[in-house]
Amino acid sequence: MSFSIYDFTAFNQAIDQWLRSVMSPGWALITELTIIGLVFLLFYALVGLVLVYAERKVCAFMQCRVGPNRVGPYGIFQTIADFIKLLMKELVTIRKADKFLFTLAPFIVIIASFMAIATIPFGKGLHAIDFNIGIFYLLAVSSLGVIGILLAGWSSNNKYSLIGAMRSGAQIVSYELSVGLSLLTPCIFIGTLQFSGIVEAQANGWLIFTGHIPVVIAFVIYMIAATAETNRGPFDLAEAESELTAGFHTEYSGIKFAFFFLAEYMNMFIVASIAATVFWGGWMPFHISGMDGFNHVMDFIPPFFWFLGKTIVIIFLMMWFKWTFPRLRIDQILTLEWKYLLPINLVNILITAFIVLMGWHFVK
Amino acid sequence: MTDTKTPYLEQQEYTINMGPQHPSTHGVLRFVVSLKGETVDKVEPHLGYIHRGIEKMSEKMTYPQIVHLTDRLDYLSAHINNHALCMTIEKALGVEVPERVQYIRTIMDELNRIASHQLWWCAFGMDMGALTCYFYGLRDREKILDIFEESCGSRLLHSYYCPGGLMKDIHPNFKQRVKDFLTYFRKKLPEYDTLLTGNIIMQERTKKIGLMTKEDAVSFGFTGPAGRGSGFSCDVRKHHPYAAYDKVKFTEPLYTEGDTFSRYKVRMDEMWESMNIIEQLIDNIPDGDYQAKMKAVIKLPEGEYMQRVEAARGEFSVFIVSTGDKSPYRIKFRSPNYCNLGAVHHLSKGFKIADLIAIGGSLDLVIPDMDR
Amino acid sequence: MGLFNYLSGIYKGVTSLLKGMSVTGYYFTHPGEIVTQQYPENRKTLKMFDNFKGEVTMPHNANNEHKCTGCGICEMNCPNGSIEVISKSIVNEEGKKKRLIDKHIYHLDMCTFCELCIKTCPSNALAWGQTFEHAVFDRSLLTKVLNKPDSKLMEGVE
Amino acid sequence: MMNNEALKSKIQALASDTEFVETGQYLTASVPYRKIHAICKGLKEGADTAFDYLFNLTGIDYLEKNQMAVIYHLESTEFHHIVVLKAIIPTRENPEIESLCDLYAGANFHEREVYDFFGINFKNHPDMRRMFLDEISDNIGHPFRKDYVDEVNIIER
Repeated sequence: MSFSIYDFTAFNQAIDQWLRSVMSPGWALITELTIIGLVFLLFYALVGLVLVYAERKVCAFMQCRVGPNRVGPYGIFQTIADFIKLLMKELVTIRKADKFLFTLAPFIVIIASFMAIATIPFGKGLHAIDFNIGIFYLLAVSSLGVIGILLAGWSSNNKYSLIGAMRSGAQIVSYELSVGLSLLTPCIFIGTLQFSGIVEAQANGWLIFTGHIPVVIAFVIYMIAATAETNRGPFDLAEAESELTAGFHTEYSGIKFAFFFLAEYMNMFIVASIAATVFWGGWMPFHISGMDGFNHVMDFIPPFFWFLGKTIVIIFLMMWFKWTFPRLRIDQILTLEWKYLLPINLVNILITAFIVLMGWHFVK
Repeated sequence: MTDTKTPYLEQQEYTINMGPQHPSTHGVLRFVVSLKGETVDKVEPHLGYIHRGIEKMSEKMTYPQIVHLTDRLDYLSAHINNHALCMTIEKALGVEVPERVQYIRTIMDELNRIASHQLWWCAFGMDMGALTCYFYGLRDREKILDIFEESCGSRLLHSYYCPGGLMKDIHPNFKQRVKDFLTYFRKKLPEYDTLLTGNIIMQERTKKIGLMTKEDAVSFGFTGPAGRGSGFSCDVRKHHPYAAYDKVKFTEPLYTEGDTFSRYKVRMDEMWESMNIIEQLIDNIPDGDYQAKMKAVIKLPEGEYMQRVEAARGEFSVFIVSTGDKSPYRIKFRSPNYCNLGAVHHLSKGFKIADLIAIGGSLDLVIPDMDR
Repeated sequence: MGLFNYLSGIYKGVTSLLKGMSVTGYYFTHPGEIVTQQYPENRKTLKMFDNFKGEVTMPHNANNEHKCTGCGICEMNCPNGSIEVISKSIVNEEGKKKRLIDKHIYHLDMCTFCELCIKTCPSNALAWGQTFEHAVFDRSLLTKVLNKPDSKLMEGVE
Repeated sequence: MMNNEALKSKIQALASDTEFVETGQYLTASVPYRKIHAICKGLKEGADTAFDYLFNLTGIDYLEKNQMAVIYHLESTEFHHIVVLKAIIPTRENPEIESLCDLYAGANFHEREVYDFFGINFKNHPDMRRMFLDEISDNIGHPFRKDYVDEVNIIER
């Protein structure tokens, strides 16, 4: 494989060996965990800031505006300014709110998204942990966030929040199905749940190109379901600012609100990166089998940028959805899931299984 | 017979206060909504948060002074409100308004109607969650506001009409600007349809929601685009023409479904109709005075006077009881929003809370018009 | 038939969504359509329309003369008491008593821009000013005296 | 479309002691206030009158004559003729008149407004509460009456 120059496995192992040589294995592990945690925390904050800025600019351009342009050149420091503002704001607590749960809720939301980010491979060997049940773990962890939302809605002692939280609960529990089933289609093709395996299997062509129509259908369903899972428009019923003022985070302010806000963007990043990894080959460069010259040129672009590029395209798609469509109603959301996405998904999986049984697929 | 009762709220019910500060009541309107799950059971509007007592204030003011207060009723159809009051006074005095004034007033009214419907469209889109609509609508409305600003001097509260004519003549650029706007907006209006009208989510959200039969619409006095969406032919311009409306050809869009979507469609069609009306008039504005001769102090002869006009939201009428003084003994503004609001409970009972927002959006409520 | 309807419904729905996305996509890729005005920066080029109702002013000519006779018609016509005319009586050279304006006070904070004062002024002494940046930190700054200090009545205005 | 004479005779048939004023724009009928519901019912249900659209309802306070009045503007959506009914209540102390809510659903809000501002009580109204001033504490009176005094908020010039 020619992209070995960007292989981080050796680099990671070198760090590991050096750490083990200077301290006991237990301390080495703790140090490694701390480093990884810090790196992810930094990455987390950075991605949050960039995505908020990007969302503002994208929606501004779609709406014939220029967007933030006062703080720094082209307004690039706007989100930092906003973040400082949020840090300095008073934390309002409601008198009759359940104080403990009220404070706990944003942490659950943010921890869920933080845990999910661990499995995502940013490059070869560049992931925190490579479970052999990667996708399963991810689905399990990412659905934890709904607990935070439910808690937030319940503990705020606000009727709008409660309605928002209940909507969110119904919605996420339903769409969890579609996300899982649509991710199964590529898993059937590839035959593994491990992220590194999924990426490696797409070396000769991304799944969306090699995986017949079922993968395309699965991708579309995944995009819809993932948008719904992250509570983004047109599925932002939990917030629904024109109906429920701000839904489950109506009563939150300051840094607690910032947590919800950040978690929303991180969730968006996570679902986009899963889509990029599973359907678009993750960090795998764009290869056309048989054209070696072209493939070599593609290999020189670092896999990290491939990964980010794909993720950004998918995030842009999600932003495009949000800023174009009106919001659905709660019963319509459930209708869409149970009457359209789920049956299509099941049929799709059957077809996929049939294709794999007959050996018609390209992926080995 | 319709259940006209606005029921008292009972203690055990799950009620939420929608308003007075709520993103989609478009002002300080307060709905106390009783819910069964997500389903709306009762809606009870509470008004009076910005009641300014304009009718009472007017009893101490001279007639020309009242004109500027009518702006502040339905501020999105300020010209039309001015028109109603000025026509009432003119009719009471028996003043013949110059032809030029009639034409200009008609054009201004229609421009105002388009501007109002544009704002309604973008606010409706926003209520439905499509925020981008808001900016497209406002962008196009800006062009009309520029026309207003050039001729009338202000963008929202114009006070451009006065009893007997206009405050000042139109700006020389007026005709050209209006024509430019018409060509511009004829291109942009189909875009509205592509973005929102045709959208499957929007259609699913609005069709068969907020139903109102024709009989109920008549009984409620449910006028304007909202009434016409139920098949209630209530266009004052058609049935009791005023100004230059008898000189133009236009159709009254009527839909019989009576749901939110038909109310939406009526307004979209009305924008086209308004453009047609303006197009027929803009080249034929006759020369002449912009003001009929009026006395310095206007005193209406004793009696009762009424003038009905078609404002952007429905039938607006001014009712003046005069005792021969220089200020009215009693003045009453029949505001379309107030009457349409009376039907909100009837419209939204049994639908979801999200539908209540859509229904409110389709009525295009302007709160200062209710809280006169 | 049911299946056909189901599928055609999906097809129609998706195409309608794509059409909507094409509109926003068009504007995203055409930055020339941006209509935002960069307000404080464009102050130099920003010109209000001729008829713009910014504030009521009393035009003075080069000799510091205005046309206001102090008759008080504007004060009478103002619907909300934004105008106070304080006039004084002086005795001119011929020994006649004459009413002259002392202070023409205009409360911009109360003005509703109804234009009645300007329209009814018998000597056309008032006019619209074009300024629109009225924001101040103290409300009392919005109370203005329209006639300039030591200004006189223009010749030939009664 | 019925002309004024025909309308007059129709109303006369419903209430004989009706006075008519025809100088204004519309035919105005001063009807006895006790019969207002019967008259409106007759006018609404009559096949050739069909006044099914109440487009305005106003209260008036005649302080000098010690009277209150409620003015009804009726239109027929079928024939587009208009009649103005004026019901004069000969008292200012607890004036009372029949509600038209069962005939015209739109009368509900109009009557609540009149009740709020003029203190005219509408009998048989399903929900006779204040419309605009219900958030304010009681006993603030009825501000649109001519003798209403509010030293704080009403400044006489």
